[in-house]
Amino acid sequence: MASDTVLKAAASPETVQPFAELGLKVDEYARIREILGRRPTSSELAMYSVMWSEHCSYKSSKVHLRQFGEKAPYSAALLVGIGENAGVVDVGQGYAVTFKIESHNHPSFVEPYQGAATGVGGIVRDILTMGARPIAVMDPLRFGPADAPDTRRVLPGIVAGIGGYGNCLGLPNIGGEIVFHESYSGNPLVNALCVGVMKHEQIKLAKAAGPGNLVVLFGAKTGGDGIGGVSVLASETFNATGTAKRPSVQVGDPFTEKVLIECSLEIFAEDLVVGIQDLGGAGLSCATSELASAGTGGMKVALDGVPLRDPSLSPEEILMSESQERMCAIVEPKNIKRFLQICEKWDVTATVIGEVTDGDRLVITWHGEIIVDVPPRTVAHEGPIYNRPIAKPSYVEKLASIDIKVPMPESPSEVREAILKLISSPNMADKSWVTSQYDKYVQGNTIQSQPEDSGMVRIDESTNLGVAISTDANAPWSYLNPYEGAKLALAEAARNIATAGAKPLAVTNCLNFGSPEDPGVMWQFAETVRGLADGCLEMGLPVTGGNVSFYNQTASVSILPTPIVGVLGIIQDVRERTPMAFDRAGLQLFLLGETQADFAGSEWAGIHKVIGGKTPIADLHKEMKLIDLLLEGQSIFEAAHDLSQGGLASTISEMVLKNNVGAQIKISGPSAIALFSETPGRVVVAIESFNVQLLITLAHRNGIACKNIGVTGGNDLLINDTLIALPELRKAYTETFPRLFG
Amino acid sequence: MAKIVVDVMLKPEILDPQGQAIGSALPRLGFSFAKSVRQGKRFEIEVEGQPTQIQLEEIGKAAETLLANPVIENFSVRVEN
Amino acid sequence: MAKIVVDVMLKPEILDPQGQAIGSALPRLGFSFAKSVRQGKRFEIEVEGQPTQIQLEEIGKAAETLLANPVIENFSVRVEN
Amino acid sequence: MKVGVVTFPGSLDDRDAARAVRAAGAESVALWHADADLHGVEAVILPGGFSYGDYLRCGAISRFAPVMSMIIKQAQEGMPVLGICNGFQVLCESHLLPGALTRNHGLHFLCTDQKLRIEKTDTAWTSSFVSGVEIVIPLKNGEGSFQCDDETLEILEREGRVVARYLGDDPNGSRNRIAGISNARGNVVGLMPHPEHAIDPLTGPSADGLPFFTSVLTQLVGK
Ligand SMILES: Nc1ncnc2c1ncn2[C@@H]1O[C@H](COP(=O)(O)OP(=O)(O)O)[C@@H](O)[C@H]1O
Ligand SMILES: [Mg+2]
Repeated sequence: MASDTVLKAAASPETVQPFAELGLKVDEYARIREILGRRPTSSELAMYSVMWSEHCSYKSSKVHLRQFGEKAPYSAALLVGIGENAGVVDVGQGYAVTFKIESHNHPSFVEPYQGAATGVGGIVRDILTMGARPIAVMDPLRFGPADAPDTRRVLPGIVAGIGGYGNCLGLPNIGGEIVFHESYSGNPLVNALCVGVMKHEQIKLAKAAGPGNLVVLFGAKTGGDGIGGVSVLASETFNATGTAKRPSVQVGDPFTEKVLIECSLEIFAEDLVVGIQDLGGAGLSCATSELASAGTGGMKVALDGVPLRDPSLSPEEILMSESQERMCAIVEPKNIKRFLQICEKWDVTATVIGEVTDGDRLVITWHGEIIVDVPPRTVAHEGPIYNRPIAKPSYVEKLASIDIKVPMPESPSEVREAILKLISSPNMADKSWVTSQYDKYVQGNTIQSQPEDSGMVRIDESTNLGVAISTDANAPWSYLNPYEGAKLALAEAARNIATAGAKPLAVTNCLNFGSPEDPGVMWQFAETVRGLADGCLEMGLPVTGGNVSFYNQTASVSILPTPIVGVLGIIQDVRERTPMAFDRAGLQLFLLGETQADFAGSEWAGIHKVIGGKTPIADLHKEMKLIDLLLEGQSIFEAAHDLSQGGLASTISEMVLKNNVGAQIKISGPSAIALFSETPGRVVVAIESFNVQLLITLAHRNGIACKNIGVTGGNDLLINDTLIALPELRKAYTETFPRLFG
Repeated sequence: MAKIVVDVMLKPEILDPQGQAIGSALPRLGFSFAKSVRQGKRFEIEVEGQPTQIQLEEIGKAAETLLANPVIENFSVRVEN
Repeated sequence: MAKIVVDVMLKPEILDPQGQAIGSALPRLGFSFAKSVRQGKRFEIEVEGQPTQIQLEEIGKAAETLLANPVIENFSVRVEN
Repeated sequence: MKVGVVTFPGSLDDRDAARAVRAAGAESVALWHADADLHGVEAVILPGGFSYGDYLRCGAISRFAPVMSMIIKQAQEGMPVLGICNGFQVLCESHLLPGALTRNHGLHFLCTDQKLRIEKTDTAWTSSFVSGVEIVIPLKNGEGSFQCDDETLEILEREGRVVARYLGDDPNGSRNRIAGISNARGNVVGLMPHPEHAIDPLTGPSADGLPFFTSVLTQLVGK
């Protein structure tokens, strides 16, 4: 079939076009006609539709996300901020680190293994695109109830996909989260984070500058994968009967990506590109229009030069294809020979498909005929912006006013049973059934990984400089109070890296929500962004990038608002880090921070299906003081572990089980409050007896409550009169996942 | 005793990285005959006696739910002697 | 254009954990007919025209050196239409 | 003392192996899969990873890499060769070692700190160990189950060619819990677990892996 050209489009303004099927609204289509002064060609329509989808254009979130810029704290470390493929921060010694989280939720529900695998592949290419060597990945996950049949279908596949892809790339998996809640039934969340490192001078940007420079497509050949994936899979409400959408599944080829990484790094090392962009959502439509738009504006591409896996693809399909493992580079003509040589060495297909031109039009031809002629900014950066209606849902006040009642175990046998019940619950239980499927050792720089509070990797072997990252979200809190929930997630992530001795430096985030067309969801979203921006301003941490995933709902039920916050920090000498657990008897245990009766949204409430109450109010000033204390006192801490979901009971259980060294704990007041409350801003530390005075002084100086709660040693966990032998505790903690997932 | 064979192949439009890797290794080994290679799975299921029509249908259902992933794969069931 | 099929199965004496796992999953899904299940690989090689005897021999050699590992696997080659 | 570390497309642990070689006091030389000669190295390590994606069978395609023909020839003449994980698989596919590595019986990729017993210390790669010593080094693979026919197994056991055996819970269903074997001469060793990830307790579970690399140094110096 002859393709629709610009000439034809100009001559046939009345042609009816399927813009609605492609996800465009009537006024959006009208705007495209206005921009072009004619109807779009079918290829132009394809490009606009994918680029103006929620996933690519952030049309519902943009007005809110601006706050991250407007309220951004000054940070001397910020080298590249929001807007590029990933943010970059200075970590000293000439190194720059880039990191980002992205979601791949809907594809992972449709095809768990491939969806999760390609989620990892995509975020890794974002990091590579910045000029960095990817050095680690993390995977915050959310699932429906652990014993639900659909969870049993998706979880093993998702975990295998994350492992299958990341392991094959040689990227250590250094952390993540696995949380179960019924709101994720039929809509699991698969977020993937990647971190990479480079020298300052190696930073690359996605920008096509310099008329005459060549546009090179390299990596895998283009096939029919994921056509319409962006608009259909990511931006529309998913309904479970959508079999027709299944062909848009993409299959990942991690071997090709591994070779692409090494090939690109060799190209970067010889400084052979002036701009580079990965091909992710919206494929070539996105790469060409973004590169051109960020550059001088002009670009010419011969689409028939694109190497195809499936020769029957139409130009529209080639523009929309989301075939994985592809990159697009802008190369000066004098460097092209060397560029292609390196690609040949790695057996990577590379093709010059166009060049940067004067002017400000992106012109795409198909066998000599012009099929696209657009101002690239209108495709890539000037999409529609919506100020969606916002309304505070009625549940918020209703739930906040409930005076919740949770079971309050008191006798030793009740307390014992309660602890075993808590730590064997799927959210609290040992996750090594999952994490043992991930390579944590590859690259030889992993200092900490699961089950530590944060992941930590060494970035320089001679100086022992390292970075730590933690990702956190507490969706039950965000549901009750999204503003505080976001701040509390930020505080928790920052605390989780400070316990190890790393200084928080920068933030990334992945905001997983229901439909933006629901004013209640939009309120949750707006409050979340406001909370996170306020929190980051107060803590002096810039948001360097992130991702928004809307339409996470099954039928009309939205997921709990789930803002995953990732905090990255620096540690000057990884040899000095503080582990989460003590390895010997005779140490003194202290609880830093105060404990209130905070049961709203807690695990203890969740286990008993108790919903409602008021979340804690984040005190970020205090959190920062706690972080100061953790960093100042680092040399005296033999172990430090934060308190979050599951409270002290969970924290102390994890500490004694890690190295099989018991503890004797004294608590006062109601046992349930001491053990299960989730008041933020708390950490358990272990120190030598001779450092007690020093700790008390430091804590006092920082205004942090500090209380001796016991000593380490023995083969049991003894809490007042409640005794649990370590083997029994271990059994409860470790049996859950193998029992559920085989 | 009969053997039921279930062949499972990736759908033609789905990328087959395995077949691709083999396809590009063959010429390096001096074999130049292949236009394309695709790799799939073969299951051999042994059953007592000649399988009944009902059994074959059951196997078809098992293939669809367990042996193959209909999202990305096609399969075929046959009796082999 | 013809399709040459190479089937590769683990030798009977070699442990096949995947086949076993499927064999034990089947009854749990309500399928109780299988006496044993083994999982192998199937390669589909497309060649131009009808394959010659020489080509078939070459494919046999490729199967023996690359597609199968004779230490643990048996294979068979046939033309399918 | 020069020890070569081969990089195939898809190799992952090549830098780690090189680091371990340096930590043992030798010079590491990067060998590329397409190299036709061995750049004067006196021993070779085939590292872990997923060479060519391991899509067909682990190690099946790498065996045909140009660099392998020299390695196979020199190994037959006595040059020390250590294959770790994917490298072990390549050695089996190359018929420098008997048997094959197949899917773990648990059907998952497994990354764990594995306890082993070193049973053979008269190889090029284990002479620094005391026979019977128990060590802990990472094990990480999806296809690490060592399989061979009964006759081969009998020969391996009778000739004392089992270099290391898994202790504790069976990680993968290997015959006789075999974690590593050598050829008859003792210069070629294949090992499923990863000694190169255990040269410093900072980044691994122990430093128990280092003697593999010092062993070959001693062997080469004493030659
Ligand atoms: N999907 C996962 N991938 C990798 N590591 C994980 C995953 N889920 C949990 N972890 C790790 O398990 C440990 C405990 O997780 P979690 O209970 O969420 O920690 P915390 O309470 O400190 O936030 C952390 O080290 C975390 O990184
Ligand atoms: Mg935490």
